[in-house]
Amino acid sequence: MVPPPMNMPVKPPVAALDAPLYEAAKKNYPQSVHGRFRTVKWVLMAVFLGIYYLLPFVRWDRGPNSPSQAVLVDLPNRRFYFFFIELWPQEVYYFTGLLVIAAMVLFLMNAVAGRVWCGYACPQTVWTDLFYAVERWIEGDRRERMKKAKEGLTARRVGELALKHSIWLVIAWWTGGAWVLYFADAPTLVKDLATFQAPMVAYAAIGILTFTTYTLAGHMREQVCIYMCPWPRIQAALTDEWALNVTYRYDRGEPRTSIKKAADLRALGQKAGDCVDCLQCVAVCPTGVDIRHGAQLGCIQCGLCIDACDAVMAKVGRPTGLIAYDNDVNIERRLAGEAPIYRFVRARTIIYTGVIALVGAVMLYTLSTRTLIDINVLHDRNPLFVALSDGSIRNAYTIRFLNKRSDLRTLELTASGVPIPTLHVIGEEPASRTIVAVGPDQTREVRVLVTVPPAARIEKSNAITFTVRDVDSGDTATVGDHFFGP
Amino acid sequence: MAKNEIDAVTGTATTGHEWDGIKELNTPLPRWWLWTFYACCIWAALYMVAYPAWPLVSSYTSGLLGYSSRANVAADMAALQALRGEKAALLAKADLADIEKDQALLAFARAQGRAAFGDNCAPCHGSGATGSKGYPNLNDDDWLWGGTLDALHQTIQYGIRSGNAQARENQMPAFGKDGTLKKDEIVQVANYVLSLSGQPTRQGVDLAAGKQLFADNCAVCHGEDAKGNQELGAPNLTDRIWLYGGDEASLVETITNSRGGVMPAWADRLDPVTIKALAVYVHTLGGGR
Amino acid sequence: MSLMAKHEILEKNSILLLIGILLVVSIGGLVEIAPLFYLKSTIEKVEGMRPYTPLELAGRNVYIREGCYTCHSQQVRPLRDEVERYGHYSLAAESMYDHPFQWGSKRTGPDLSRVGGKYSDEWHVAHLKNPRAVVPQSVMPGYPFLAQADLDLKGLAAHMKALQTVGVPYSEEQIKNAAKDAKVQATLDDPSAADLQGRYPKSTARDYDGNPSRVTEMDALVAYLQMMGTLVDLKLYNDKANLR
Amino acid sequence: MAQSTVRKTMTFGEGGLAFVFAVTTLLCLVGAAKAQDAPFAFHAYLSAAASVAAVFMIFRGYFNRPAELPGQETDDGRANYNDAPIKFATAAAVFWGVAGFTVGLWIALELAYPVLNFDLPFLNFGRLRPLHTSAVIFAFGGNVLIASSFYVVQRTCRTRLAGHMAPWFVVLGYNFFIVIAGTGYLLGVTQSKEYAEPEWYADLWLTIVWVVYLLVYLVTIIKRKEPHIYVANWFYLAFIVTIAVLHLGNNPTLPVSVFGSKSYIVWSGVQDAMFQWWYGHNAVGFFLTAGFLGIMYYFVPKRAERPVYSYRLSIVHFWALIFLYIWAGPHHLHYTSLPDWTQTLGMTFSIMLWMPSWGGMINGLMTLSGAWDKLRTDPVLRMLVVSVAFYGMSTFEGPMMSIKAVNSLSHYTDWTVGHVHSGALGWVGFVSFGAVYCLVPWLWNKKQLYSLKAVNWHFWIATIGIVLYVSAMWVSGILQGLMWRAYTSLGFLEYSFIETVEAMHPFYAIRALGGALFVIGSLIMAWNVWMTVRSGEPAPVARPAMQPAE
Repeated sequence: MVPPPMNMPVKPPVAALDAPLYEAAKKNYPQSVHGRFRTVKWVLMAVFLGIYYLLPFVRWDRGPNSPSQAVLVDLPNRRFYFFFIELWPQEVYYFTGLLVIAAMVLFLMNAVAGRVWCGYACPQTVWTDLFYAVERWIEGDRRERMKKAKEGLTARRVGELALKHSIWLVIAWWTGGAWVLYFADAPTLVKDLATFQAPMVAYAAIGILTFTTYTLAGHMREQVCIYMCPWPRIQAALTDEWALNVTYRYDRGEPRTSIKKAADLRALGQKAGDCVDCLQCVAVCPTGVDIRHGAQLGCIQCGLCIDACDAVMAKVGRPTGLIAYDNDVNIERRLAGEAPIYRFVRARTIIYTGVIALVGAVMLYTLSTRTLIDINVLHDRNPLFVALSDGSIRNAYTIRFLNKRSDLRTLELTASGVPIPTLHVIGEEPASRTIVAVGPDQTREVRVLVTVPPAARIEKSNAITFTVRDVDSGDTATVGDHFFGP
Repeated sequence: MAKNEIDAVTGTATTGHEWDGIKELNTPLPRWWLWTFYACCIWAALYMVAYPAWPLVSSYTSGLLGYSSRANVAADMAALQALRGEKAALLAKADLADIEKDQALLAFARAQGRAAFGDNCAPCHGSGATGSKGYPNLNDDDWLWGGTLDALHQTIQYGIRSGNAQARENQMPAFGKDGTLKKDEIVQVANYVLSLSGQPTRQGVDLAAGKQLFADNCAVCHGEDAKGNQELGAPNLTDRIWLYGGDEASLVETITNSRGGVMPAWADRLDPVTIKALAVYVHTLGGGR
Repeated sequence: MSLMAKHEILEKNSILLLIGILLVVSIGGLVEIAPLFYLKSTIEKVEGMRPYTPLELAGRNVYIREGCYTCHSQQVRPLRDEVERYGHYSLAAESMYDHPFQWGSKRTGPDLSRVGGKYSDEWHVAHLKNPRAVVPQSVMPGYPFLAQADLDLKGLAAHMKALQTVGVPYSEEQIKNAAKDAKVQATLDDPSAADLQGRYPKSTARDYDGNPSRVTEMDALVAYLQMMGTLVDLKLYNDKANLR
Repeated sequence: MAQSTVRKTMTFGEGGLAFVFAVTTLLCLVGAAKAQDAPFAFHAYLSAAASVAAVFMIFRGYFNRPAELPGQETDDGRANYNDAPIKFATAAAVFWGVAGFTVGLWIALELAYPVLNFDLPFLNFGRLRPLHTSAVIFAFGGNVLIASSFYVVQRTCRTRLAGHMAPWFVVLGYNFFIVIAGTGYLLGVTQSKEYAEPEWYADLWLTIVWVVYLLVYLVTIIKRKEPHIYVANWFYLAFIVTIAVLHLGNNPTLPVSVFGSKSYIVWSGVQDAMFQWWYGHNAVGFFLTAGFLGIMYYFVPKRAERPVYSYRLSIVHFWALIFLYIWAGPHHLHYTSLPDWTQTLGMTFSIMLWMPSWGGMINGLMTLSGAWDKLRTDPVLRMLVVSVAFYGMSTFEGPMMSIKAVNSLSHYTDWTVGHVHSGALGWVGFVSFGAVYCLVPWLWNKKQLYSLKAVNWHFWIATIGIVLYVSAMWVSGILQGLMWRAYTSLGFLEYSFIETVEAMHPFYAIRALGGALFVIGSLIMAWNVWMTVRSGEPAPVARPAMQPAE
């Protein structure tokens, strides 16, 4: 592959040993831009932030005994609610499925369009974009901001800075505030927060998130992507030559010339590159890279340079798309005079989609057939069995019923596997009654004595099966254990 | 001397050294990196001031907050006890017979009972309440003084031969020691008792004589049918559950010298709620009677 | 940066670099470990702690040999749920005769530091032979071979001698009677049980593995398990005096 | 060369070592005869056999070599590198890697399906887990470290490895230690000190081997031709020295008998715990971190053909890292009977360790600036880069888990296991694979690997394996931690322990699946390495020696 040309301005060389210990971060002043991808980014930002900030207030009716918040992580009661789904702690293996799906979706995005996650959907990008918008609104566009940064502090400047940081802090604070709303009934918590009735931990969480949002989106910005986030490295290792990346089509752009010179050259029938070296692509880049250097660590594939370049191309009367989502294969092909091809259906994307579909299907299936009734059993460890006065043998168990429905259920317990078992649920009278009521969305633990008559021949250890049946709906659940004899 | 070249890609100078083709740039540290490092160090220093941290010659710096993980857990447990205290109040008020009908109260009473049993009763009755020689198994259905909740409550409160005025009292006569029965008569009675629970008896022992002796001397407490009497704490002799052993030697020993275990009166040592909880716990071990 | 320039001295002299590394890596260990040997507050004052009986020691060695520590901790942390689940939090004094310690680092199975006396011998034996015979959901390996392996009684004295050398207060009398004590402890109603209890308070003599004819590794392991966490008299222990 | 003028004589080293091994053979036979237990007898016989083999090899080496010992330089004036022991260690690393991962898979399956223990002593989880950890850390990782350190120190010092037989002694002696340790675990010979399980005689042997290792390394550096010591060597040196210190501190034991395998450590209880985790955490810090950072500092810039990102960052993070790491041990003992003050130190130093660790990550990743496009074409570089990314993730997670509040939830659960494996599979595993893939063609003088495509497959399969493994363990760890501390509204514990065990089952199955993928990846590597050595295309010319810097 022909390496992309390098003609970046060389920084003044850092002398070996007398340079400062650390380097102040190079500040970026991305310029505002209009165009297709910018619009997409605005829309996505509105959608993501809208979801994030408003979702806790969406209500979902689950009946009188359950919370009516659509998405709720109920830590004290260890329940997770997501619209029609309600998960108990034993069921968090669904999250493993979610994690695998999330990883696969990320991989799939990567196979199709590189770091498109980074460019459009990553919270770091979304919030940084928002913070830049605030900055631009207050301090003006790129040129003005660069000029102001060089000038000293005037009263007006101090005012601007104060305003900018205040707005940033407000956004950051609101971000933290929205976070905690996912962990309690949102309207109530808002009221509590406002009246200082909320628990300390809520304030602490808001404080921490305010700080991190303000620091990460307001100050760290692209450094998070370049130095701290593992995804760009892993992404780069996982990608292939077919993935669409924001690409400077140097086959078309080089050699760079001024508009006038290019016109002259073309008039003579000679080749002139379309790149007019206007540096607009660099000016709008939120991470401050020059896309014309090819694939690099800093590029988050947000496409803003495409918008900037397209605008320039339109102005100078050249076709747009000098910078575009494209892949390396096509540059090679164009250089060789072949037509570009795009391949989205390849082994890689098929496998990712397949895994996503498979894990998703398994999860959907298990969710839809999830039993809303369950039973756990624990055999007494001391004593293992008791011989009664008439010679019958008794074993004691602690049995727990789980009612995952939001209404009271009446359950009947039976045992099988040993001869003529008599069950006695402690606390239920008469002793022969094995009907147990379990409250809505609750568990109930009972002590159960199982007695086998003296005449029955039993082994030292016998398999026993407990079955619980919902008297009304007929749902059942079973669990196996052992019954011990002398 | 090493010469510092400028790296074309980054524009940064190298240190001028080279090892097997590897050079080093002399890029300054990223500022955020250094600052975050400093911030971690400052945080650590503050934490070390606030919490126990540095060893000294004979002690250690205990920290401004006076933190101790052991004190913390004690406080947590106290908070838990306070929470349970509300339940304990309900338990105190509840009628003994009603506790098992309320699942919350039952669970609470059992949990508290289990803890109290482990501390107070397990040394004799065993951690699983299975008992041992002289200490009855509390899991089975054979009760000397009654296995109902009330009976259990009574026994736990005042004990057996504990010296408490309301204690369970009985005394089986030492038929051999005080000369009521002769040695061979004792053997006859013992073998008759063996036969009651279907156990093999010694060859050549006159069981009829044993039966007569039983009727004359024992039936008054143990009953004509030898099924015992819980009013008097007289055990059932027809089942296979024995407190001091059901073989001939043990029975002869029992008839000759009598037995009389002691259980303390817990009312003197435990609060009424705990005793209630204990009664419920023991009652639910085997379902009581 | 002149400091960076000074680094050149280390970069050019391997011995200085080596010494520098040694100095730098020594500090942390010295500050953290040395005080544990001299600070009195490190090990609490307790009543009832004694060295292991020969049988318990043999059981402990089986426990180590089979790698029980890879799944079971012996350390109740001072956290509410652990104190509730397992009992009083572990004290440093409770492992002061442990060479090596067995606090563990993973709980694939439950903590065992206070398992002593909680379950019956019978349960332990059944459970060790086939865990799923008593606890169907268990993932523990079965150890039926322990019940078949005779315990090496004669070698126990040498083990105690070695432990005595590294600081466990075994008396000469205890070492002399090692084999006998182990046999007695694994036997029900042995007449010399009182001697054993004289040498090792709170020890109990009984047939742990349900096989009176032999003293097996199962006897030893169950004896060890049934002793665990029962030695220190926690009623006499002063929680408040030992906060640290 | 005028070798005809030199009379061939045995060197003092050859003669002396042959004599020492002859004596050792006799001693081992005496040990076997008087052995107090079967494993000890087995190990004594094994050692006797190994000593005989050593004598034999010394003589064979003597008879096969020319009269003159190999020179420091080749005819054309380049350093005459000693690569034979490195080849052995590299091959051993691949073998032990596959073996160690397979045992890991087996025990993962045992946790999901306990019937696989087969009620046999030598197959039960408790004995196989130390076998797994030692095989991957010490056998696989150790051989990678020895191989790469010997390779790197020669190249970056432009000099031949010190000693005639000493490098072979280190490599073979170390692998013999592995055999003794591994067979010991199966036979139930263990000190039960995690990651330091081998018994006293294996420890003594390792001490000897390690001291020779240090000497070989140090003397090679001393006779270097480069004025400066390269940063990779700082890390290797810190690794070798500190591991020696840790080994001695954690292993002073008193054998019950010099003819028996069992010993008792002189430390007890809380002090022993502190020593153990001072050792245990720094086995991570110096074996699995410093040593492998040494690998990174050579192989990443070499493979990317880019200069190291920042010299001064390497100075700052090197000293900060080795100073701070030593303190972090007590975070393994949060909320135990270790005094609170020690726990505070462990936690605060772990937090301070975050940035120094990331210094290594930054230096590794930023070295790729300007070579980023190579990632798309070079799967070996890909492995190296992903390993550094995992290093960054694990060294963020580690300090987080050292915070007491987090630790109270995570400790004793699978979260720890997940954390360790994201570091072990992701960082140590991948950086080792990357180094092996670089080393094999270089050592055997091949143009390139037999199949780069196979490397790609290895990379992908192993990556998916890690994703499955780590996500399963995270969720299960947090789940189990939450279930343990769950209370009912009445204020009683909600779950019995066994219910939490039951809830772990699906995760254990997923974890085993992830492990299986990782094993498959390593098998592909073994095949690829084998084919490269056997039928790889030879390199056109010997790799040119680099020009001196001045």
